[in-house]
Amino acid sequence: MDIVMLLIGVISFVVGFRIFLTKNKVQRLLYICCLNFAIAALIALYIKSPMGGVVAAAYFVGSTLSSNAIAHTLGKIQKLEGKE
Amino acid sequence: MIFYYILSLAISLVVGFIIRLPLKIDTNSFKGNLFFPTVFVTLGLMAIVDILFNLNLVFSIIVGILSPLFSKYVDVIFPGVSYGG
Amino acid sequence: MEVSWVELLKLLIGTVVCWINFVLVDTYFGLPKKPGVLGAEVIGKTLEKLGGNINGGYFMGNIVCSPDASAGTLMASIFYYLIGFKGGLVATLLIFIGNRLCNDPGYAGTFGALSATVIIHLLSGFIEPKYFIGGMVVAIFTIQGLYHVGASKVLGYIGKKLGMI
Amino acid sequence: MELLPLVSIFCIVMGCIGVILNTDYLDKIIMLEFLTGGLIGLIVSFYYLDVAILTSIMEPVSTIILLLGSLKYIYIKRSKRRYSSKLPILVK
Repeated sequence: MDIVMLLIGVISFVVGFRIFLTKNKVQRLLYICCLNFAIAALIALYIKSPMGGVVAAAYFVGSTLSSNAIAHTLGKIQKLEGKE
Repeated sequence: MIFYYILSLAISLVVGFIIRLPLKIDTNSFKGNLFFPTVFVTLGLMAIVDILFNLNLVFSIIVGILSPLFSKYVDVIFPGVSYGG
Repeated sequence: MEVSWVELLKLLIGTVVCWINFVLVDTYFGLPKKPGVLGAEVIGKTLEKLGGNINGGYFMGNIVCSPDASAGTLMASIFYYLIGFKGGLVATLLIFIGNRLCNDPGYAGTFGALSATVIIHLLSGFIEPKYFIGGMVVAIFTIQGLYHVGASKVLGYIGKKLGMI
Repeated sequence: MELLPLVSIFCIVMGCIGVILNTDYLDKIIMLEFLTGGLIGLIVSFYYLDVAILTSIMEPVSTIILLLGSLKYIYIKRSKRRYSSKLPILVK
């Protein structure tokens, strides 16, 4: 275990605790974006093969798509509550 | 081996000029132009072919013809969504 | 385990190179100017309500809602670490498809991935590509994970200084 | 000691506690997102790579369907509130 994996692990633990403790929905989305970067990097460092790169790319695009959908729904709900 | 990359890039630019892709670059439009998706699609497809098989002249010509056609119809394959209404 | 100072120095250089690369490319292609999708607008207005800058908030919202030059830099370094220089070109194609799935024209992601590949290939004599992966995670942690209001002010200042707002 | 299973198990446990404790449904979906990231990491750490690719492709589809359902629910609850006591249902 070298210094790079240790640093990424510490960052993901810190971000996980901050997701659990904050109350604002928008700040939770920003922390989840940071966690996705950390897990994609850990997957690529754990499997040293070209298939690991494909898994990391698929995971990253899928989680970004899902995060996009959550943010869009948040905007729709705020617009619908602000109109009335 | 870098010769095939340059050959494929030249073929794709010539074919794209023949089928009249637009020359002007517009950064917030979904339609493709002569340079934007063509160069990256050509280099990426040549790299995939280089990893899976070996490069030769036939693959270079096929990729060079295929990528400007993808660039011409890129707004039909991946359309942009407008949130109006 | 012992920590050598050479590794920490390599990690620091990788962090600085990745930070400068993706902030400059994203600012040049106009991420702070307008929100591309509806989710980015919500994030920008909420950060302005908390006391930050609205243009930096648009920047951070666009990073969350679609894979831009930050994702391009991470994917280019991962594929360069696994395959080689040809992997960076494959990563550019994958990032373009991912950008189009998230309703974005895709200029920032592809140019960011290509420039990151060229920079890593030029620096590969001194610094291994493994340190660029760690450097990219630290760089995204300083923007999205540490202190949001201060980060949005810094990004808005950089965007105003480059004249892109 | 490997680091990816440790981080993944931490994400799964914290996500489960967060899903139970939060009461707003949008918060529950965000915490479910946090759980899914750990789940894919745990699948990858046992080298089932094809299952991981299929899971990460299928996961946004389920999230989008869940969000569409919740959006429809809040829209109906907001607009059709007056008719809720006079639904044309046969009761005794």
